[in-house]
Amino acid sequence: AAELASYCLALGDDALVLSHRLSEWCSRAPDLEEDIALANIALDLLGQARLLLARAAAADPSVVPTLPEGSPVPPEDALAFFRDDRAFRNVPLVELPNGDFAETVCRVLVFATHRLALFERLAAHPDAVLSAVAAKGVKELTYHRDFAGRWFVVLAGGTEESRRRLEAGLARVWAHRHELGVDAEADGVLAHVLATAGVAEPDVRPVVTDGGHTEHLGRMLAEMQSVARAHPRGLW
Amino acid sequence: AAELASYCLALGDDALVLSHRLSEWCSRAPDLEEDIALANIALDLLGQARLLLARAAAADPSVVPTLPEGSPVPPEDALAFFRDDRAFRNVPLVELPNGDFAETVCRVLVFATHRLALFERLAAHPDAVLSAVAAKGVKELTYHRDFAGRWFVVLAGGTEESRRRLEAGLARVWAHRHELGVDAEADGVLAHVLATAGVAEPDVRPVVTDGGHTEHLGRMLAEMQSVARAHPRGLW
Amino acid sequence: MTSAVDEAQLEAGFQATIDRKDRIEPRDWMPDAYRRTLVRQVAQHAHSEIIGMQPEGSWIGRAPSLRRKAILLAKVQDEAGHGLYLYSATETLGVSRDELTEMLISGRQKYSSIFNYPALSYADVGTIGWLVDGAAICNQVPLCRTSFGPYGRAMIRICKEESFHQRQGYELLMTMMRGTDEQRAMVQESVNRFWKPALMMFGPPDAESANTEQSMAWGIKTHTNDELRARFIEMTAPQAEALGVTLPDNELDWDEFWTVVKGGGPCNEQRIAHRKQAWDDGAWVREAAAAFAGLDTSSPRGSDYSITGRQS
Amino acid sequence: MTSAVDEAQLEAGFQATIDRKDRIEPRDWMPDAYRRTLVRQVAQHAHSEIIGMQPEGSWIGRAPSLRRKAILLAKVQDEAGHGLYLYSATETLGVSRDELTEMLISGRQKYSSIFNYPALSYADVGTIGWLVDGAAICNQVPLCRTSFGPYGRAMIRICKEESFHQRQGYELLMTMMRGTDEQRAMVQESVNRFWKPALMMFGPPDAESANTEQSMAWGIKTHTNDELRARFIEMTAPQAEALGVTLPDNELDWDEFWTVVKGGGPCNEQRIAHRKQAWDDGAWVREAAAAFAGLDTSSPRGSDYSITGRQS
Repeated sequence: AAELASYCLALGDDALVLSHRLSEWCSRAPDLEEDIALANIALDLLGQARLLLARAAAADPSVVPTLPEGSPVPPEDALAFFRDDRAFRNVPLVELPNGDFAETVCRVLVFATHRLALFERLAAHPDAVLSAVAAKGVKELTYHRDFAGRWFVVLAGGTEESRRRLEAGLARVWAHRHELGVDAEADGVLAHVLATAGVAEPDVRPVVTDGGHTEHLGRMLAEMQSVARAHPRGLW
Repeated sequence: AAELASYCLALGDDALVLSHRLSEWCSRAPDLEEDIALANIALDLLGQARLLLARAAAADPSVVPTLPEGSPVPPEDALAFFRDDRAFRNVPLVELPNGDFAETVCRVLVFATHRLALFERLAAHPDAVLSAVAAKGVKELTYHRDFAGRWFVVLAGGTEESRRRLEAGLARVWAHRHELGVDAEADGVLAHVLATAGVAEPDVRPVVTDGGHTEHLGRMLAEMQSVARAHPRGLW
Repeated sequence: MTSAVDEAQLEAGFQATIDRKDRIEPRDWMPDAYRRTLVRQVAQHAHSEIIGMQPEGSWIGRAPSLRRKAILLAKVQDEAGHGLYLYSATETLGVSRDELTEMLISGRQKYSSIFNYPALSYADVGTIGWLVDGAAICNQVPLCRTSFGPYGRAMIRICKEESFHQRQGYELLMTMMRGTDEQRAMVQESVNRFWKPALMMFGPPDAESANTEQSMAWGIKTHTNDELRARFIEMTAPQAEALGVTLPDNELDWDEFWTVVKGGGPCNEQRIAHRKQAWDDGAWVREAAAAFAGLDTSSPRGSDYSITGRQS
Repeated sequence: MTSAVDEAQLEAGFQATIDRKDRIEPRDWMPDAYRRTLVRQVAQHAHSEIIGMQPEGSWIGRAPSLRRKAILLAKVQDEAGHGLYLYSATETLGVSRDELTEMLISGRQKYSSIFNYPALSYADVGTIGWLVDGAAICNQVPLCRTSFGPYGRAMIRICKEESFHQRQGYELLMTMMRGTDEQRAMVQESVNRFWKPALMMFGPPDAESANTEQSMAWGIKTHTNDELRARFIEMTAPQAEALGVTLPDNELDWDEFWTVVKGGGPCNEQRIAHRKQAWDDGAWVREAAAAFAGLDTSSPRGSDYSITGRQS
């Protein structure tokens, strides 16, 4: 149960943190269609995060931070809003600042491709809740990957500037790709997208992160947790 | 005593909030000399804030937020880190994001000029603590004003771009100038600086703020208070 | 070129369509002044949706529960959607979204002044839903029967979603009122700040409203500002009582209203600067999409290109 | 042009100066290789001070007390000051600050690899002071007697300030250890992360250190890496005990060291991007100052121009 909780936390934190980053695009995207699409992806990931954090809390209640007695905060929120950054299990890739639209496209492409390959396998997981989350997620992640993949091809074939930005964004994302693990299925899909776009695989050294976090997560959580922590007995 | 406390809070919050904004320049200024100078100004204002918040707490302990029993947080920190944004008494001018270096120069110029004129008078205030803070502040604020005034003249007479940025920054600051009150002495000094630089007084409509705050303060405090609030019984 | 006689005939047909409560459609003849008034009104409405994303949007990152974060993000996303329908409606009148955005950014077109007030606490998210969306609905429900077809149809969809948002806002406030003393104080303080600006959303008193008469004759407007304002106050009073908050009085400061309309509100500059920044930052993306589409001019969004052929 | 005989004579005089522990001054003759080595070393040191502002600087906005905020801001400001002295020392060797900054940003010159590790909690502010500044002092105290005058004099001033920073860092950790269980855990976790990277600050083991021998002959370096590392461990162990934290073992992963040196550390890209952004954002200001100064070329900072004539 502790192992399942820990696994669900890692998957849930990835979704929660990337959802937060994507929601930062809200009212700032290149056009309304992209504003709406990025919010959709953020909402899907937030939904995945809620189910996964709740599953983690149910599987192993000891992962949930202790709150003041009488606090009405449900476990999913205790995990999201009352855990210190060092207790978060997400990969650093999802906590990096957004960068420009090209970098966001690259991050969503790489993240969704890996997560989709994983969720396709997890749909057969013995835990009924996790397998259901994965099965639902497959549909969502397919949309995320295809949204990002289409824009990847467009930016690669658009203007000189869009191609330059795309390649720079891809290099930054690629340096964190190893955090998502080795996955032949994802490799194949990404190779296909890059080939379609005529973009070479970046020649970058993987960033050493050793399972730790970047300086960006603490800042993100300072914002994200501010209202919840100011009102630990609040009802929302 | 309540009146003195409220007055010291307003003066202290102005200093605290502007100090925080100026400290955001740290490691980001146009060159090392300006990095050091802006940090100096931030440190002076932080010093003023500490004395003024402590004076407010001593004059009227009811202004200090209640902390969990046994919390070791001193009154100046309780006021800085455990008050909600709505309880802050600073003018909106100081909470606006920094903008570029020109806008920062304009804000420091206008703020320090007004505060200097005020502190020169407050040096004769019947409250011994307040008058001492003011007397010490006069020297500091003179430096702040002259630093900003020199750069004001340089940017006005530098390049086309620096002049354009200076005028834009001045207009943004000027729209909040009324928050600092009417002060003939400050008017005179600012008119002199503008004349020396050959910059016309901006023709801008004063922003209606009605003693309230902008959306920026809440965000600033979310960051500033995050560690203190995560450890209400912490010793630092 | 249309002769004066033809024009009179066309105008008579146009007015007859309106008088029998039928819709004017984009391809129908319409007087230039009607078209101009509509473009101005629909664009202003679209801009309000887009600028209106900002005050609430600034709280998405600080929403205090995951459920509230999802609700708020979805709501702000809906506002983008409303902006999209309404810009599409103006496109049927021959004005593109790019042109309208430039007019918004340059200050030549306005948006609802309510969004020049700041959102200062999480209670404001609830209050904006309850009072601001509530006032918007009062203004907009009659517009579902407005004479211009695309606008009326957009309004039907928008009003439905706005009612949902209003209920969500009210529900947030209700929940907070059941919480701590601090939360109750936040709600009351928020209502204190938003009440009068919300009442001013209906526009100046009828005696000072320049465009009302012609707009009513054209079926663009169906009730006067003061009628709608009174209806809103009547609707809201019992809701406030059920919530347990006190509404401020209804004395409005019209000087403040005009100051804010003319650019002197607390957030006018911030809102436009935010929008301009997003628009400018996105220019290279829009250019890339246009270049990619080439002569086709369709944007990638519209294409059904699939990377892997496995799209569900 | 100097003949071979003259050159041998000059070199002999140069070495004699070094051997009697006198300083080489900027106007003295020096071998090109000595100058190049010095520029590389002093510039790397200057860059380390400037890049070193970032990990701690990112906590100024979140310092948990006003006193700590003042201490931290002043400390990071001191680092800017150290950078300034050291860039001035390289200027006496004929290389300008602008050139050096371009070399830093383009990756042609390095900075201490320790700053490619992230500062992840407020305890890190203390640990950086205690261990990182502590290791720096061990490295730098011998450099106060280094053969190049401007460098040695800068080091005297810097070492004095660094000792002060080290004590402040240790004092923060001591205070936190007297706080809550969570704070004690933060301190231990922070020490766990920084211990080995701090030990690597002394550079690779002597056997693999390419430049040590020549640098020692020139009086630029006075102790080997391993000697200094051992001295630091010896000094630190009792401090750790007094603090109540456990130091990890001293097994170092030199592959990680080289990965980080070559750009693959957790923060290499972030640090350079931050510095480049600040430098690029400030370009128009530096240009304006140069234009204003005109033929005079003095920057406004240096001028004693007073706006009101009332400067104290």
